Amino acid sequence: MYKTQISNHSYCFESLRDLLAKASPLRSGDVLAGVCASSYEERIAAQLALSNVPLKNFLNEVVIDYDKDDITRLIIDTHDKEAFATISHLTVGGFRDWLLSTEVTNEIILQTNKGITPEMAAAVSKIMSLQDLILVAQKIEVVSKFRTTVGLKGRFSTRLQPNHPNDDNKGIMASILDGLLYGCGDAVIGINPVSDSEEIAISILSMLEELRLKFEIPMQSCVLSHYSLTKSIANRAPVDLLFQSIAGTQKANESFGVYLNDLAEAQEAILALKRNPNSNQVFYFETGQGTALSANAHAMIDQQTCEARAYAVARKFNPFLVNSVVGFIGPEYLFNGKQIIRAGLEDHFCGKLLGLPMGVDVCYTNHADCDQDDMDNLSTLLAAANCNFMMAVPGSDDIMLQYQSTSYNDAAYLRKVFNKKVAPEFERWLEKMGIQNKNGELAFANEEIKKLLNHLS
Amino acid sequence: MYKTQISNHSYCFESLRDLLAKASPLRSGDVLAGVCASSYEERIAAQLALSNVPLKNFLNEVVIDYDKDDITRLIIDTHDKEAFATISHLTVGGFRDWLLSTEVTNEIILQTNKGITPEMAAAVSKIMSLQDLILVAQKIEVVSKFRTTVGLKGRFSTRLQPNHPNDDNKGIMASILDGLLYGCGDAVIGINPVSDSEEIAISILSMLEELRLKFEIPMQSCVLSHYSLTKSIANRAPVDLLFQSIAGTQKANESFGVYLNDLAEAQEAILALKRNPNSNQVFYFETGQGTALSANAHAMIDQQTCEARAYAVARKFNPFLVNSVVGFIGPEYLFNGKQIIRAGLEDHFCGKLLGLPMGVDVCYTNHADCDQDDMDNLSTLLAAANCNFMMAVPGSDDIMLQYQSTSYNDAAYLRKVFNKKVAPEFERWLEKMGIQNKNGELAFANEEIKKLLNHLS
Amino acid sequence: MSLEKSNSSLQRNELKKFTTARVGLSTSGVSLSTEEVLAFRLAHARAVDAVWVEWNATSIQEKLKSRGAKSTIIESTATSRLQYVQNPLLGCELNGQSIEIVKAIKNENAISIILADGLSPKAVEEQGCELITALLDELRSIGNQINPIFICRNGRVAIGDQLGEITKCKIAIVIIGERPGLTTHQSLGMYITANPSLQSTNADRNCISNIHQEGLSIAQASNECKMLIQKMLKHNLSGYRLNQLPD
Amino acid sequence: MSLEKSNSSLQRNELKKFTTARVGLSTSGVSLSTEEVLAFRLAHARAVDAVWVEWNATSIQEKLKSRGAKSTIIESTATSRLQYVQNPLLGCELNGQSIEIVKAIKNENAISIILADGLSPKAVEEQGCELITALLDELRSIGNQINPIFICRNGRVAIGDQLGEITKCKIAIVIIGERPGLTTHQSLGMYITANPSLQSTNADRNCISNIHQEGLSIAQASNECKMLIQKMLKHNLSGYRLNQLPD
Ligand code: B12
Ligand code: B12
Repeated sequence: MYKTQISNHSYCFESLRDLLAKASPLRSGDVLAGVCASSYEERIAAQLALSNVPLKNFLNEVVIDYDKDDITRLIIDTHDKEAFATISHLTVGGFRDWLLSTEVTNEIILQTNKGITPEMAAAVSKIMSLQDLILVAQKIEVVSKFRTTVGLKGRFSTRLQPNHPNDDNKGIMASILDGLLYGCGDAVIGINPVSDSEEIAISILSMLEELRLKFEIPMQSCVLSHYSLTKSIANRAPVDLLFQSIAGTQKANESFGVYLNDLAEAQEAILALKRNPNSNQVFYFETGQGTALSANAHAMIDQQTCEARAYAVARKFNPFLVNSVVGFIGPEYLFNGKQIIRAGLEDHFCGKLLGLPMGVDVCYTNHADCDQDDMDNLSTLLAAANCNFMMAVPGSDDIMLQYQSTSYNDAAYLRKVFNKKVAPEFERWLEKMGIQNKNGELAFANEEIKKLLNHLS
Repeated sequence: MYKTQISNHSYCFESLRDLLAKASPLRSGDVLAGVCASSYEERIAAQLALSNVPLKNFLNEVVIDYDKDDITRLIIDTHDKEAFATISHLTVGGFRDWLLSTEVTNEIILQTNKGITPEMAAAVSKIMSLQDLILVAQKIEVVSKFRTTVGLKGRFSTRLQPNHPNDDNKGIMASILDGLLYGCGDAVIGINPVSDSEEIAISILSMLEELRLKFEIPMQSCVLSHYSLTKSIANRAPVDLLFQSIAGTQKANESFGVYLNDLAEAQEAILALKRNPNSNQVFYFETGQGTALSANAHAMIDQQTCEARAYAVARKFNPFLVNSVVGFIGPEYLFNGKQIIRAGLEDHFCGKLLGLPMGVDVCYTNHADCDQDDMDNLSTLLAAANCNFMMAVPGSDDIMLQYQSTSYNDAAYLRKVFNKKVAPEFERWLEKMGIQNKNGELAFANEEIKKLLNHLS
Repeated sequence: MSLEKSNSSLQRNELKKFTTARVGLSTSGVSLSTEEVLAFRLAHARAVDAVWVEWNATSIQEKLKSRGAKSTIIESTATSRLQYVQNPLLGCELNGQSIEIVKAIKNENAISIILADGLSPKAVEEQGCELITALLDELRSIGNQINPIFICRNGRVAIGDQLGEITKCKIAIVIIGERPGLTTHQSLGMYITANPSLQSTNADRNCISNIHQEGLSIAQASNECKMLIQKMLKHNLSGYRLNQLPD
Repeated sequence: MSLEKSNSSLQRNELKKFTTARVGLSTSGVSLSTEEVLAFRLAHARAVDAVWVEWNATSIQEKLKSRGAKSTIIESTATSRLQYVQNPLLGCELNGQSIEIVKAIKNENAISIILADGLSPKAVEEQGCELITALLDELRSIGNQINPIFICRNGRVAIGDQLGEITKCKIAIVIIGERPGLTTHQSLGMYITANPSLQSTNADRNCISNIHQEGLSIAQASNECKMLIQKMLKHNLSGYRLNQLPD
C-alpha cells in the first residue's frame, strides 16, 4: 500500500502495479484497461509516491506473480546483484537524479544496467520529463555489430523496409534500390512477407543475398516472418537475422506463439550458420506499447510497464536490433501524436537504459489522431536523443502493412540537421559507389548509380 | 477565385485571403474566427491551390485594402523588386522547393528576403511540413548586435525574464543573479513591470545599469512597458532597448496604442542615446498568433498570416530582437501542445525568412491543453532549427505574467544536447567569472560566484 | 526473380514501374518536392475518411443474394465507429440480438464465413462479395456444410471465436477490412480458425492478408484458403501449431 | 534598491528569501531535481483546476451585503466555463436578461464596478469583497455616484464596455480574476475605462494588475485606482492618451 497526502486529500495505491499504472502519463490504452489515474492530481500524487519507493522494493514486489509468468521469473532470476549495488540505496526519484547527474557517464550506466529491472526503468521513466528522456538517452551508447556497426555516437542507421503487397521480388527490389540511393539500409534490410510460405521467405532472402554479394554491400537482411518459420528454413536459405515480435507477459507471448525455450532453440539454429562475422547477435525484436492489452493479456499492468518487460525478453537473447513500433497498432493504445511522441521517447530511453540497441519505428495509422507533423516531431527528438536507428519506408507509405513510417527522405533530413553519418562500413560503401560524397551529401544520379539500377532491368 | 478539383468535388476559394486561411493547418483561433477549412480534404485542396499561386500575385492581391491598412501600405511600398527578381518566376510550391534545394544557401536567402512579403512567407509555411520549417530555418543565420552578438551558428541565447508581482527590486535581482549563474541573459535581461509608472521603470533600469557596470557584464537591459512610456523616460534612465508588442493589422495595433509614426519617433529618441556600441538596433518586439483576433481586428485574415504581417512592422524598424510569444494568450487561439508547437516553428521560420532575429517564447497558460512535455518538445525542435534565443524564467514559472515558459535549466539542457554556446562576448564573461568552464560546463558554486550573490546581501 | 544483366540503364523515377510503393519520388535538396508532399497529404485525408465510413450491410446482403448466397446480418456490441475504433474489445463481442440469431444456426461440422467491416468498410463493400463468391466455389470441393454468410457490422477478427463458441462450427473464416492505407483502402484479410472458441487466440489461427488488386488476387486468396482448410481438417488444428507441421 | 556591500556570503538557495519566484532550486546535472519537478507538476495540476471552478455568485453577493454593499448579479452569453474559455467574445457580451437588469440602472455620471470571475473564479471569491470594500472607501472622496456592484459570471474585461454603453456611466471598473499561475490563483486585475462604450478598445483603458498577497496590496491597488480615476475625470479621458499627459 502506497500513499500521498495532498492538502487534505490522501491518495492510496494498493500495489506497486497499481502505483506504476496511476503514475503513467495519460494514454488511451491505460484508460481502456481501466488502470490509469482518474485525475491529473491523482496522477501526480502517484508520481510523488512512486518517487519515494526504494529501488530495492522492485525486487520483492513483482507486478505479476513469479509462479504465473515466465518473464517475471526471467527478470528476477537474471537480476545482477553486483551491478545493482551502485544504485541499491536509491529511491525511484533518487535514481532519476542519479541518471541526470554529470558524474554518471555512459560507462557507469552500461556497468549498472544488468542491475536495473524493466519495472525500475519504467518507474523512473514515468517521472521523467521529455527533456530528461532525451538527455539521459543521449548519453547512453549501446553498440551492436553484424556486418555493420550500429549505435555509435554521431551515427544514425536505418532499417530499409521495402514491403510489397504481393511479395513481388522485383517490386521489393525497386524499393531497395531507391533506398540504397538515399543511403538507407545500414541497420538491416528487412522485409515483412505478406505470405507465411517458406518458399517465399527463401526466395526473398536469396534475392537479398545475391544483391549483397554482387555489390559487396556491408549489410544484413531479414524476413519478418514468425521465428518458427525462419528457424525451419535456416538450412535452406541465407538467414542473417532471426525476427520476432515480443510482448511483456507470458500470456501475450503465447498468443503470438512465442515461448522462451523455442526462441532459444531458434537462436541456436541461426548461430550455427555463423553468418555474423563480428558478434553473436542474431536477433531482431519488435515491440510496442499496447501489444499485451491487444491480446487481453496485460494482467492489469499499464502498457508502458508491459513494454519495458518485453525488453527483458529481448535482453536475454543479446539482440542485434530492437525496435519499438510505437504508433503501429492504433489509437486504442496511443491516441494521438502527443501520446505517440512520449511513448516513443520512453521506449527508447527504457530500452537503452536496459542495455538494448534501440531503434524506433516512428509511425502512425490512419485511424489515429496523428499526421506527418507528429512524425517529423518525434523523429527529430529521437535523433537528438541519439536513437540507434529508425525505419526507411519509400515515401513513408508502407503499402502492405498499411501505415506511415519514416521515409528515405526523413533519414536524409535527420542526417543533415544533426550532422550524423551512417554506420562506418556502410559509409565507406556509399562513398565507393558514389552515392554519397566525403561530406555525406547524397548524389541522386551518377554513373555508378546506374549500375545499381541496372540490377533491376 | 481559386479552385482545386478532387475526384468529382470542386473546391472554390473566393480570394487569396480565403485561400490562405483555408490552407492553414488546423488551429482553434481560425475556427473561432470562422475562417478555416471545414474538412481535412478541403484544407489540402486549399494547399494544392495555394501551391500553384505565382508569388507575383501576392503583389497585386492584398489581404486587407491598401487604403485601409498601414501595414498593407508598408508591405507594398517597401517591397524590393530587385531582391524579388530571383524568385519572381516561382509559384508558392516552387518557392518551397527553392528554399529546400541545396543550392539555395543562407547568403542567397538573405539577399532575397527584402523581396519576400509576409504573405508569401505565410503561404509557403502553410504548405511546409514541420521538418521543412526546421530544415530551412536551420540554414538561415540572422545576426544582430548590441553589446552581445546574437544569432550566430552554434550559439543560443536567452532573454532573462526575472519578473516580480510587485516590481520589488530585490526580488527582481534575486532572479537575475540566479539566472546569470546558469549563463542566462545574453540576449537581454528584460523585465515586465507590473506597474505602468515611470518611476518604477526608471528604478529598474538604473538597478540593471549598476549591475552591468559593476560586474562589467556584456548585456543589455529592457523594461517591457508601453513604448510611449519608455520614450518619455529616455532622458532620465539608461534605456538600451525600446520594447513594444505589435500585431498584424492597423486596427489591432491601434487597440495597443501603436502607431507607426510614433514608433519611429520613439526609435529616434532611443537612438539618440547612442547606447548600442555595435549597431543601430534598439528595438525589441513581441508578437504572437491570435493578437489581432483577440482585439477583434483580424479582418477575416487567418491568425498565422496576421502574425507574419506583424513582422513587416518589425522589419521596418531593424530590431535587435523579435520574439513570438507563442502560447501566451491561451487555448482560444492555440488549443493544445500540437498547435503551439507548429505555430512556434512557423513563426520562427517566417520571421527568419523575412530577415528578423527571431526568438520564441516557448510557453503555455494554465487554461490550455498543454504541459511541460510540449514545452520540452518545442524548445528542442527550435534548438534544432537554430532559433536565436528563448526565454529564461526561474523554474519556468512567471509569477507575474502567470504562465509557464522555458527555464534556466531548459537553457542549460538545450546548450548541452545541441552543444551550443552562449553569445561570444557573454561566454568570455561567464568564463572570467568562473560561472562556466572552457567546455561550457556550468559550475553552480564557487568563490567568484559569491561575489555576484553578495550583490544582494 | 532472375536478375538478368542488361545494358539498358534505368532512371530513378522508372522504379515506379515495378511497385506501387512510393519510389522514385521527385525531390528538392534531400526533401520531397511540393507535389509529392501534397499528394501524400491528400491520400492521408482520404485514408482517414475511409475508416469512418458507416457501411450499408443490407446492400451487401442484396448483392450476395443476387449472387445466390444466403446471408444474415449481425452486429458487435460497438454501437458507433468511434466506439469501435476506441475499444477493440467491443468489436469482439456479439450484441444480444445477434447472439440469438447465431444460436439458431448451430451446426457442428459446418464452416462459418463472417464478413466484417473491420477498419475499412469500403474494402468489404467493394470487394467482399466477389471474394465470397470465389471462396464458396473453392470450398465446394471440401464437402463440409457452409453456414449462411454472417455479415457483421463493427466486427473484429476475434468475433469469429464467439460465433464459433455458439455455433460449434468446425472452421471460422473471418473476412475483414484491413486498416486503410494511403495507397489503397480496398485490402481484405482472411483469418481462419479451426475449432473456434472463446479460448482461441491469434496463435490458433492463420491469416491470408492483402487481398486486393495490387496484392493477392481473389482467386489466389480463395485457393490458398481452401488448401489451408484442408490441412486444418486433416490435422484438426490451426495456427502456430499447424504451421509447425509439414504440408 | 540600495546595493550596500556586505561580506556575508549568500548561498544560491537563499535567493528564495527575496522572491516567490522559483529561484535557487535544487538540481542534478543541469536538470531540476526530482523534488522540484514533481512540486512543479502538482502546482500545474492545481492551477489547471482553478480555471474550471464554477463560482458561487450569490455567496459573493451575500458577503458584499454583509459588508454593506448593494449588488446585482449579471451574466455574459457564455453558458459554461468551457464556452467561456474557448470563445472570449461570448464573455464580452451580456445575455438578454442581464441587459434588462443593467438597463434599469442607467445613471449618467456614476461609476460602475463590475466584479467578474474571469479566468480565476477563486481569486474573486477569496479576495474580491475585500478589494471592493477598500475601493468603495477610497472612491467616496471622488463624489461621483456609485452604482450597485455588478457581479458578473463568465465575464471578460470588455464586458464593461457594453455595460457602459447601456448605463452611460462615466467610469467602468472591471475587477477580474487574472489567469491562475503556478504560484498563486488569487491574482486580481482592475481595468478602468472612462466613457466606456462599444467603441472602447484596450488602448482606451488603464490597468492595475497582480493584486494579491505577494503582489500589489489591496490598499495600494484601491488607492492607485482612485488617483487614476481622478486624472481620468480631470481630462475626461483614459488609457493610452491619458498616459501621454503629465500627471
Ligand atoms: C496490426 C497488426 C498486428 C498487431 C495486432 C494487434 C492489434 N490489436 O491490432 C501486432 C503488432 C500485435 C501484430 C503481431 C503479429 N503479426 Co500482424 N499485422 C497487423 C496488420 C498490420 C493489420 C491487421 C489489421 O488491420 N487487422 C484488421 C482489424 C480490423 O482486425 P483486428 O481484429 O482489429 O486485428 C487482429 C488481427 O489483425 C490479428 N493479427 C494481427 N497480426 C496477425 C498475424 C497472424 C498470423 C494472425 C493469425 C493474426 C494477426 O490481431 C489483431 C487482434 O486480434 C496486418 C497487415 C495488414 N495489412 O492487415 C499484419 C499481419 C496480419 N501480421 C502478420 C504477422 C506475421 C504478425 C506476427 C506473427 C509477426 C511475428 N513474427 O511475430 C505477430 C504475431 C501475431 C499474433 N499471433 O498475434 C502478418 C501475417 C502474415 C501471414 N500471412 O500469416 C501480416 C499480414 C503482416 C505481414 N505481412 O507481416 N500484428
Ligand atoms: C494576456 C495578456 C495580454 C494579451 C491580451 C490578449 C488576450 N486576449 O488576452 C496581449 C499579449 C495581447 C497583451 C498585450 C499587452 N499587454 Co498585457 N497582459 C496579459 C496578462 C498576462 C493576462 C491578462 C488576463 O489574465 N486578463 C484576465 C482575463 C480574464 O481578461 P480578458 O478580458 O480575457 O483579457 C483582456 C485584458 O487582459 C486586456 N489586456 C491585456 N493586457 C492589457 C494591458 C493593458 C494596459 C490594458 C488596458 C488591457 C490589457 O486584453 C484582454 C482582451 O481584451 C496580464 C498580466 C496578468 N497577470 O494579468 C498582462 C498585462 C495586463 N499586460 C500589460 C501590458 C503592459 C501589455 C501591453 C501594453 C504591452 C506593450 N508594451 O505593448 C500590450 C498591449 C495591451 C493593449 N493595449 O491591448 C501589463 C499592464 C501593465 C499596466 N499596469 O498597465 C500586464 C499587467 C502585464 C505586465 N505587467 O506587463 N497582454
